[in-house]
Amino acid sequence: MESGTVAFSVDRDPLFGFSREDLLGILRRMLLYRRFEEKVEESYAIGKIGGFCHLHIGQEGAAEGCIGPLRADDYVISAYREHTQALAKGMDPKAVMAELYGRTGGASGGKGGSMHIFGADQSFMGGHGIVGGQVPLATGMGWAIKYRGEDRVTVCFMGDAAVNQGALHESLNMAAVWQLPVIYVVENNGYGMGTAFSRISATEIGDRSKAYGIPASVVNGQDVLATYRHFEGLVGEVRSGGGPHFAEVRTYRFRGHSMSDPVSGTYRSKEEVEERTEQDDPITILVHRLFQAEALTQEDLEAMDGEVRAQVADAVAFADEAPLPEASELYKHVYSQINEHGRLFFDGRDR
Amino acid sequence: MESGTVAFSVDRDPLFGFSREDLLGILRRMLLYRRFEEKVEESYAIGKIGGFCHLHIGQEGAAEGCIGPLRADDYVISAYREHTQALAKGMDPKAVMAELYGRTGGASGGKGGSMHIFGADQSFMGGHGIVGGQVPLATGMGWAIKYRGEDRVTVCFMGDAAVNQGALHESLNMAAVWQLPVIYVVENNGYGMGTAFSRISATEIGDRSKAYGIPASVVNGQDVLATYRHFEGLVGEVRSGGGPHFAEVRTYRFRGHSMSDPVSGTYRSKEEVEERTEQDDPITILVHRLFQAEALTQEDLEAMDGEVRAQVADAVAFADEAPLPEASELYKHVYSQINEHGRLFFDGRDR
Amino acid sequence: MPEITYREALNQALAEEMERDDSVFLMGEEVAEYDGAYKVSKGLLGQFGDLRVVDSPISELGFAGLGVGAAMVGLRPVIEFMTFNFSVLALDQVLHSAAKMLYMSGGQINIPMVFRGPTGAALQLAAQHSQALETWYVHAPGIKVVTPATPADAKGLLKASIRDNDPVAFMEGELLYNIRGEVPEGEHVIPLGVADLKREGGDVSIVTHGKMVHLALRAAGVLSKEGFEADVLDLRSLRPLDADAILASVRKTNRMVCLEEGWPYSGVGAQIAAMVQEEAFDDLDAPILRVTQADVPMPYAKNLEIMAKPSAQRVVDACKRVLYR
Amino acid sequence: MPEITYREALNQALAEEMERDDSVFLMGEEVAEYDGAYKVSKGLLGQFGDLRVVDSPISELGFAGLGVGAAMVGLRPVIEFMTFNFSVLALDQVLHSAAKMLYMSGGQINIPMVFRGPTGAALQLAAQHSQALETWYVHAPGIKVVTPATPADAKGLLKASIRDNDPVAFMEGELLYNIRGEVPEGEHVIPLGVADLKREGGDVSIVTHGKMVHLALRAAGVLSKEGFEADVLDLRSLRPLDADAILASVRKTNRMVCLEEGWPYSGVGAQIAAMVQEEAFDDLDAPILRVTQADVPMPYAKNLEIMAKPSAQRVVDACKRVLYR
Ligand SMILES: Cc1ncc(C[n+]2csc(CCOP(=O)(O)OP(=O)(O)O)c2C)c(N)n1
Ligand SMILES: Cc1ncc(C[n+]2csc(CCOP(=O)(O)OP(=O)(O)O)c2C)c(N)n1
Ligand SMILES: [Mg+2]
Ligand SMILES: [Mg+2]
Repeated sequence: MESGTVAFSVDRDPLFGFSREDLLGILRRMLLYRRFEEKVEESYAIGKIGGFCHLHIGQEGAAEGCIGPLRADDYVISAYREHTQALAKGMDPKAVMAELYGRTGGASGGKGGSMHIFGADQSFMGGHGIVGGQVPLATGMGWAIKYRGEDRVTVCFMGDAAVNQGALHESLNMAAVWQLPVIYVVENNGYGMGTAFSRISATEIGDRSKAYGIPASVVNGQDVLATYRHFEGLVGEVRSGGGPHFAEVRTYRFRGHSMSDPVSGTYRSKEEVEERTEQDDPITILVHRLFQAEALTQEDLEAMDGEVRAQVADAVAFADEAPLPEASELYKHVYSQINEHGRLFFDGRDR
Repeated sequence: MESGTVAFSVDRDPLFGFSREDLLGILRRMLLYRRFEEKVEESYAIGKIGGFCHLHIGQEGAAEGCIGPLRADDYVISAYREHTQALAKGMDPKAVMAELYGRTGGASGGKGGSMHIFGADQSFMGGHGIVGGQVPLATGMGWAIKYRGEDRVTVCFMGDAAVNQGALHESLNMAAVWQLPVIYVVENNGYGMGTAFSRISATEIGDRSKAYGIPASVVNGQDVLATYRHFEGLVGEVRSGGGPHFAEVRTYRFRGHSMSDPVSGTYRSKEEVEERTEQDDPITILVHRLFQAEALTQEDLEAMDGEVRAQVADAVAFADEAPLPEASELYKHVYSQINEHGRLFFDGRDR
Repeated sequence: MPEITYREALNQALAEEMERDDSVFLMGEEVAEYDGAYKVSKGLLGQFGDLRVVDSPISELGFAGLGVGAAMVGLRPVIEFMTFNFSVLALDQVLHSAAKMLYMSGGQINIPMVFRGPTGAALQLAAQHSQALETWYVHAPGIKVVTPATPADAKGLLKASIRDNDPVAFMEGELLYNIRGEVPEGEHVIPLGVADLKREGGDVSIVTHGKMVHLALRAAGVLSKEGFEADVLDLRSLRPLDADAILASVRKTNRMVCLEEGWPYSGVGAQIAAMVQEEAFDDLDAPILRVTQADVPMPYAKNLEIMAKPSAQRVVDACKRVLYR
Repeated sequence: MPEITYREALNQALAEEMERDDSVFLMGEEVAEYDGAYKVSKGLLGQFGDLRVVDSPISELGFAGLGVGAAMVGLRPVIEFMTFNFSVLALDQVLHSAAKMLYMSGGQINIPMVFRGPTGAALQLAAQHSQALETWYVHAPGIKVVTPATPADAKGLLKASIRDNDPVAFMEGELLYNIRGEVPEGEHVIPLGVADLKREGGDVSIVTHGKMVHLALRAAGVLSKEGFEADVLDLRSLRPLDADAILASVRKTNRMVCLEEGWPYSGVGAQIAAMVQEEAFDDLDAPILRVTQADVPMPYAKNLEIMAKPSAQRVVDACKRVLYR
């Protein structure tokens, strides 16, 4: 994919040549992400989930479109808005929901919570809470792939505001020098918390990688099919030794920055949010295309939605019934190797 | 100055329209920088100067060419290879030499040493030892200029290897967003210690500022007159509200990275150094031009050199005779305000 | 005296000092249009404009360093870290620039600035967002560290910190922003280095700072019911440290418990215990005990988090142990 | 047993472990073509090639994080900081990624890596290049901290650190690289957490680590001439910490002096003093004293630097004070 190439869904075929089966698979997963996080909202409201909780609602096209084309052994790493990306990488909704509930059976044993979902078996290398902190980590995974001569790919998600962290630049330089198989994905939802990107940057997202000669591209993340095809291309090139890529995925956050923040406010108007939610919902857009192509009926949709809701209900039930972590968990996993000699813990408490 | 414009000395007039008086002034200062650091070498060899000591020999054109066009109240800040820049900004050779000797009367009272020469009265805001650390500081001085509505300019020197520090990128972004009056100068001597720039960067220096839409330029620092004229232009534009600029000054280090490093070695050949020293000495280049234009005779040169050597000898004598700092200095300047209440020092020693 | 929140007290201090001195400005993420992630800077943008209340990009190292550079030429920046956890990215500028500038320059260039924001844990924010990093700031000479526990102290100490001519790390607490208390209007400045005996006891000394002061008071209440009266000494600033007040309390009670939110290894309590055993060895009737966070990264799960944090019960138990009960 | 330098001992450990395990690689500034700023990696590029001995750009945060990421997927990186002073730029990746990854992931992802390089002061390098930052690393649970003082310990502890499955901060000393000592060839692994009684005394315990061990031995020599025999306990690793060895020595001598190169406030000695007074209160016949760097940024001037550093004389004086002589 050439630098700067823009791949909006101007494709002649609105279904981008996907088979009906593939299309329904994509739709089903998109519905899962949406219903899953709608339940998360409810559970948060009644105090079953705590801490900072950042919803991906409205941005699901980025998760499905960028991760769908990956192999099971490709690495994905993200920031703290990662629930749906974890699901897209194949993690069990039960494990993710239980993690949000802070229970045994949670993906990270209840120790990580919303911002730290990990699924090593699915090569989902975590949700990370320090803005930009996951970027050098992704670069290291890319290094490991090169070091071992594997043909894996690493996809690193970050938000638009993360591009102003020095960590990104140090990483892009190293990825360029060593030609690492990493796709740096900027989910550009227009805002870092309450700050519009244009207020804290003099240039466009894609300009950032020019400094390192890393090709950049832009795709409309609200069009999951376009995004999917675009990433199929990128992943192929990077897997075959094309070196790093910097991909901007244009999207929009339908909810507040986190559960404790208002959906709209001083930084974006109620009208703006309503309009975008109305016109730019990646699921609605996909559904309409399928309707028009008569690849889907209202009945199919309702049936599918019912199944997905049931799946999410199971996840909630599982999480709800899962016990809290044992007290003995407190000191477990601080170190993976408790040295035979010497003291590792200094709080003088019993363990 | 347009982005990417290269201003090598292709100017028709080899003297760039400077008056004889100006030319002799430039030559005299260039000689001062050279003779000063040659003495520093000697003093280091006999143990009068200690610690890390990085010589600027071979790069003097950058100091004179970039700082010459500045006003006394313009800010200059640099890294640890800053002796000649301090002199160029008007600091007294006695104070700089005494600082290198770690004596009373030294610019920083003997507490800073070679890497930390400060001259607040000359708006020379210091030598700084953390690669890239001075860059956010310079950005802050630019911010202060804007904040106060002054027409000063800040010049920030860094080495080529410093452009891979995240601090530079965070700074360039802020300087671009807020249009700060800062000229970021990369003294590109081709190596960061023993690492050739091309080995740790996939692009050219000037590409770095593209990410922020900051204009970049390149000038040959071994041609002090071209560099001087180039910076006259830049300083004028930045002072008149043109916003930040990213200037690469191509130069070469005639000595080792620091006094403890070999001049040549695995990373650059003896031949390379000899050839560059032979052909690219900014002082030799200037002298030849003056000879050719008959603006200088061998006698003039020798007379001037004698005066400069005498001036440096005075500086050495001053430093040599200056007493070591009083013991009472140890706890002075840790805090500028010793609070009336409470304990600030915890070593239990008498002060 | 009007009763206001800790948040409002900080806001008052900022507004008053910016009113008083044109060289004071506030910069940080979300401080302007958003009124601050925790609304501490509410209304300041409107009052002072966007040159003095500035939204920064997410570039902690960059804007902290920008603040130091501005301070080098005489401005008095207040740099807000959304939380001190993120300040770890900026420590190079805090430690290598702000804390050493005056010394390296032989006294030429002082750094009159404040780094402020919440430190420590809130509720279920997990490992990366729940750290009390006082030790990292107080360890290095050249910085001052202030940790207000009440609205009145928040206002008085922030005003003093902004007026101080050296870099100050001003550490607040997310869980403190909503607490209410009486705060003097206008000129209310509390000098750094003066501890406050928040409760007068006599049987045992609980020495603490910041958020933990309230936990200590709760513990003291429990102890009181059981017949033991505790001194609760709020250090208020860790550097300068009111060593005299600490020693006076321990000379009276001969027993001390150090309580802090952070980790134990080389924590603030370690310093105080080491200092007191050295300077009041013969006054101690029992070893000095410390209550800290469990020596683990903060877990997310509610029950584990509660176990990890210092509790009033642990303070009570520690006090009884030094009282040999 | 061959006598080699501390530098050569580290080089041996690196070469042997890289030979032993393909997943071990070394990355840092100047480590490859230049053989390392302090020549610790001499010859390794030729022996192992540029995929396993890698020159990095000057991007501490970036390459430290790259190492953590590589460790997340099973490699065993050795990341060299040219000096630990520069690691301050990388602390976010050390503290927030390396130290917390295993815990945040509920035990799924451990970080088997080593961060190494010199810590502390050399000669006249001034404020930004002369810091002993042990406190910053040892304060946070999740990391281990190792500080070898001799060539034999350097080799044995580095091999153990590379084989350890958790992140290890391995802190060397620029002034130690040239010291010589007997070092066993081949498989010589010293488990972490075992202190070494470098000198057996009995009158007073000097507890220290790293470079300061040599200063302690010098002080012990002076004391011996005056009739006092000191235990010199070299902790070797600060986390895990051999608390038993510390307590055993102090139970024998009933007097302790903590010596460290760094600053006092919440230093390593503060932790040890606090721990010992708590766990061996009745064994102490005198307060525990600490000898540290003067509580100032390091000055450049030769005379001031000498005053700022801990000296054998200060150790001798402290020992005499706890001996009431
Ligand atoms: C280093 C750091 N600074 C600040 C924060 C607080 N914070 C969390 S998310 C966020 C905004 C990030 O916006 P963006 O990168 O666009 O991602 P989005 O939330 O839009 O998905 C901020 C400032 C943080 N977590 N880490
Ligand atoms: C953050 C940091 N990392 C490493 C060092 C060690 N160091 C000092 S100078 C230097 C090379 C810098 O090269 P360059 O920026 O090109 O400047 P030059 O020395 O060529 O003038 C290095 C790696 C340092 N001082 N700071
Ligand atoms: Mg965003
Ligand atoms: Mg260079």
